[in-house]
Amino acid sequence: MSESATPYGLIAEFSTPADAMHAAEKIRDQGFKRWDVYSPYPVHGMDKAMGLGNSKVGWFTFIGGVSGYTLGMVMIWFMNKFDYAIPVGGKPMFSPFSAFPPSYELTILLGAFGALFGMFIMNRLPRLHHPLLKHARFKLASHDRFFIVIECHDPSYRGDETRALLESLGGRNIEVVEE
Amino acid sequence: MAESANTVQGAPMIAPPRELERIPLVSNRRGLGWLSDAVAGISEKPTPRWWWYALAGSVGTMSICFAMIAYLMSTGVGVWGLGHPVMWGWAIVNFVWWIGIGHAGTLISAILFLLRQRWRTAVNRAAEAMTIFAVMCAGIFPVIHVGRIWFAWWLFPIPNANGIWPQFRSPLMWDVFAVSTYFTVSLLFWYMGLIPDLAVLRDRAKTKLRKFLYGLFSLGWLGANRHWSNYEKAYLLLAGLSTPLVLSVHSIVSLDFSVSQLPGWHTTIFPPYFVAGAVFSGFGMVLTLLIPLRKMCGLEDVITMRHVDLMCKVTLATGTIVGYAYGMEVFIAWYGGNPYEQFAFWNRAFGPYWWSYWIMISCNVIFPQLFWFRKVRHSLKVVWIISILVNVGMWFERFVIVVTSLNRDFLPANWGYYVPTWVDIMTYVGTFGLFFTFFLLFLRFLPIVAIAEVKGVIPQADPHHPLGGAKPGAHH
Amino acid sequence: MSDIFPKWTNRLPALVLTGAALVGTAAVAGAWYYFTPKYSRVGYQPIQPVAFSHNIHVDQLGLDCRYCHNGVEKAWYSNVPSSTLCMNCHNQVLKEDARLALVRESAASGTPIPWVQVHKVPDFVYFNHSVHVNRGISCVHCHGQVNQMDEVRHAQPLSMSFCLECHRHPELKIRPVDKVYDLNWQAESETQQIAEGKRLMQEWNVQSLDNCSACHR
Amino acid sequence: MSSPKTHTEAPPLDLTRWRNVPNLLVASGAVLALLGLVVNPTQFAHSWLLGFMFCLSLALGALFLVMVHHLFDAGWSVPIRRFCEHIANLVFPWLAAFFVPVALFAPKLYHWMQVEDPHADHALHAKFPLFTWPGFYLISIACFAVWWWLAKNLRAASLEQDRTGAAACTHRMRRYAAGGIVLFAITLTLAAILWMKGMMYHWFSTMYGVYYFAGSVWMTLGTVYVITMVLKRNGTLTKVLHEHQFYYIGSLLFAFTVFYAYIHFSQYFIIWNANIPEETFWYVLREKGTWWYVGMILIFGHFFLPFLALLRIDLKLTFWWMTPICIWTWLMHYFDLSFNIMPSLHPEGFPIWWVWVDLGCLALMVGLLARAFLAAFQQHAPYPVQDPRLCEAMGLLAPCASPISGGDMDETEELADAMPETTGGAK
Repeated sequence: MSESATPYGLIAEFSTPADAMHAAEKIRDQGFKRWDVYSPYPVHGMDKAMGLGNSKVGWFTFIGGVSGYTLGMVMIWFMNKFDYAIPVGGKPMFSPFSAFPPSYELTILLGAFGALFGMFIMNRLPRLHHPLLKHARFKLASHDRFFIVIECHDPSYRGDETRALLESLGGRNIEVVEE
Repeated sequence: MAESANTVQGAPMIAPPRELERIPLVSNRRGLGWLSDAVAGISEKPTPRWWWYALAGSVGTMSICFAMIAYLMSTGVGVWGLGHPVMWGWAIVNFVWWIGIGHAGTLISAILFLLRQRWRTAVNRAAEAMTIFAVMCAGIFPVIHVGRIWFAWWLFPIPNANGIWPQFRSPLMWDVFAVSTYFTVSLLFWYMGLIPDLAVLRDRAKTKLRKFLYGLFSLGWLGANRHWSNYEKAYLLLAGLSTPLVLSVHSIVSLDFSVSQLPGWHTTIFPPYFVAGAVFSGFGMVLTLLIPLRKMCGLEDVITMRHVDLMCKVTLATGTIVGYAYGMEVFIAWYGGNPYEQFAFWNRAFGPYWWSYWIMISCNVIFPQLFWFRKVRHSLKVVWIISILVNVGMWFERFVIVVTSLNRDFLPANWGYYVPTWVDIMTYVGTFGLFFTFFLLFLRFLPIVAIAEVKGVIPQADPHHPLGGAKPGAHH
Repeated sequence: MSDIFPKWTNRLPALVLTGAALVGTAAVAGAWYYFTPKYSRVGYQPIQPVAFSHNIHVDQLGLDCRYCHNGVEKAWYSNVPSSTLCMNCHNQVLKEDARLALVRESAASGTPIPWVQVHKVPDFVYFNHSVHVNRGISCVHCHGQVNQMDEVRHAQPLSMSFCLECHRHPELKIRPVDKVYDLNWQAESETQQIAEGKRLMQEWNVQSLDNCSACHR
Repeated sequence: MSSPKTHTEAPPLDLTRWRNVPNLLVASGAVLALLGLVVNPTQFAHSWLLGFMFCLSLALGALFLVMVHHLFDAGWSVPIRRFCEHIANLVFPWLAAFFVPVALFAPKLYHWMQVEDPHADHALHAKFPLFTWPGFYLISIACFAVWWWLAKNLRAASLEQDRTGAAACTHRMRRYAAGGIVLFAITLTLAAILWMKGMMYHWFSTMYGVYYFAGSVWMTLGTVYVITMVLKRNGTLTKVLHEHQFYYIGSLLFAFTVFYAYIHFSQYFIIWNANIPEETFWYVLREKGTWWYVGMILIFGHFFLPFLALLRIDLKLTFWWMTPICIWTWLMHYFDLSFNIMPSLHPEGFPIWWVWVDLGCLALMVGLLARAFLAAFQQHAPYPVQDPRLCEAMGLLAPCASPISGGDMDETEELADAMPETTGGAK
């Protein structure tokens, strides 16, 4: 880490999920926007403590699912009735019944793509390089520790004042993480 | 804590007596850090010797599979025992069997998630891996049975020189969509679950190569709560999508048989019966794999006797449902009064393949009934033996359905007796090599227990629990 | 702690996606073009044991197709003539020519000339020449302008979609029976071809067959 | 789960206004049913069977819920178990009594009883001796005996636990449930075949028992939701109920919405695709006349509508949203049973002119059952007061005191300032 590096944010460490959650509630109430809680597993109730709304990933899935079903039905209608009708077994060329199983599978397939890639898009992943990954103690975030990081870009960020806030909330090992 | 609050909101509060106490999901009071150490340690410690022996054996067996496929491709499907009147033999039996095995993984990862069964966390990763590898083994058979394998891509709705499209009224086309979707979605689900755990391995990595590979595949996961929020939503959605998917896959496989008019195949209970059978055989395989695994990898505190006990109960329930379906088939064959149907079922039980029918009945319906007894569920040896019997029984179920329905046609002149050739047998044996090769690689290089998920279900994880740091009285 | 990825790696997803899209498109387009008979069959032009030129025999000398392929109107199979048929003329014409040595030898010994087969339909396709030529489908539609070829060349893909193209719209190809062997013949205009084709279909009761058992029986 | 949302703030529901509803139902139902009996006995028999099968659905569904509660060692469903036990116990003597008209009018309902020479009709001959008078009545009696035995013993053990709180009662109930679930599957299948499928005895489907089961449990779950909600709002169960009971009942309702659709779609689809006349006639009949519209109502009303309505998690906890859906399940299950029963009498279409007889019979039975249920409910504790799983159901699990143990990278010693419980006194 060079001396001239620009600061990224202020990191504070917590030992228990409850401490991190109480701290998050306070930080939320202070009106911070660009900050996050880092934990080894999803902490139940943390979304509320951070003031996060419902995740938008569902919309990606919904659009994926609807387009999958439509694609399936239209494809089968086009292939087996419109473009090249094959008479088999006395069955109608197109029936919503026999077209249902493949369309159903496509609904699920594209819905699943929507869920996974929607999650990636919402989370801006993959992102292999990140200032936090260079921070020595941050590796504990995947182990048993809870961290709160307030970014310097946050409009409410006030250097020492913010540090004092984190300290008062029980954060330890408070440090500045550099870009 | 319980004694301090004998009444809550005016209602009497009784702590359960000792015999009815819930056993903790992670025993020996293990904590967050211990879980990382225990699970990640498996892939960090030097490779145990047994792993090399097992891998050598599996790769050897797998090469048999590829040799058999090469022989089949170069010579033709005549090397199999198929022939008039049994035109569907081991290939379809093995396909249905392997794909059924996969169903337990999805049941654990998706359905039990939706049902808020928190014990799933200890076993879901290994079970999902089993699903993926089993579906790979399953996928081999329909592809190679088409004869001219290089044209297998015609199964997909891609424009080709023939100017013709796949015929979507055929259940075999539905299979193509169901199985390929199943494989893709299972893989996505599995990988998404792996991301936070790969980040654990990345953060613990000592060598540059490990840092690079785990870093690459964990995609820069930080464990930020904003990420977890989207992640959990996506996980829920994938679970919600996988549940109807897993039901549909084996239902569609069952439609291969039941939409036909053949006595013994055409029966309306097939879809739920196949799904129950698939879950049944899948749990058989999960138990077969996990009972030795928990010991070899030192995971007895994570995959506890409670988990084994619960999986035995699922096996018992699905086995009994399968038994109900067998009963209904025979009953309706009698009730319907169709002489062909009646003959088909008589032939199953007392015809030339009577032995396969009775193996099926005893392994699938009778032996699992032992799981009613707690003593049996808590004896690992007995559970393990029954789990293998379940696998055997379910293989014979498919054999019974396929072969006994075909070997006696409507005219005695069309009767025959099907015998597999050595190529049939060795191809099937070879798929075990494929399965175990992948499974061993998985054991060695990936976190075999969902670390983040198990962390989430221990008492320390709950911020409202004293162990999670909550102050008494501060209730949310 | 994984700081081994430099900052530029954050652009990787975009790069990988773009790359994958390009490679994917190229692969699909390539397979679509190179793996179909339009590429893999058309243009096949083996060296034949005897340098027989259709151009000389048909266009210059005016032989009718049926002089040599005399079974085409009567059988499912359009035969390759035996070498004795060649000798009908060549025992007079170019009787000492070195290029015809193999023909003479074959005619004398009865061993057929090892012609290399150019056009081939798969085993599971039933194709009947007589049905086609007697109902106004010309040789040229499947074999191209053989009358202009010195060495026979695979001119059309003969894939299933190629067959289907005509089976779905026979009126675009069907012609009067006396023009079937006139490989240079063309209707005066497209509208006339269609009108005439429709009339002939009506007259001969030609159906537009594209069910499976029309060809796979 | 955090504490319940808002509903507790409202004043307790006053149910006194509704106390006469069962009596009104009985009175009006009796008048209509009697009138129906006089005007058209055959119609009365069918309407009665329809009402009977509807009420039976509820009792068997409740019995099933009680048994799976024990089999799965569930915790959350303790508070709702008691009233389910009461509903299951309606099977005897009440539903058994309601079966008497079915038994008396059986020849009008089941055409096979009127076939002169049963051995001349192959479909009937094949079913010998099941489809004979003794076979019919003996199996009917056996079904009621099994249900009665199960429901009675399960409730008896549960009531005993109210007094003693003994874990032995839990084990006893589990044993009844274990054997009971097998007997239940067999008897329910036989009942569905004998009393409903037997109306068109030429037809057969291996799925039929599961089909009746799926619809029954679906409707029962809707009913259970309503009852739980009422008992929460009038204060009876307020202190033991939590948010998650409503969530789980709603989820199960959703699951059974899908399960029923899956079962019915599979049955229809397999028959449709195989296209064998001896099976298709059953559905062909149901695609003619106004039955077609009933079929459409089932597709959209029994599946799509509740499916979409129950998709969102938060709405499963919203009473004003769930109440109409639960009431809708009654309507749809009624249509479903009508779709099964009535075409044998009215092949031309849904008998809209005779709906008053249906409703009369149904009202009479429901009124009597409601009275019986309320009497039983008031006689005993409203929930299993001494059940060992009760505190778990209330979301008040006694936490096990275990330390956060160490590992290579564990730095939990730093928790020195934490409470002694946190470290379990280990360090």
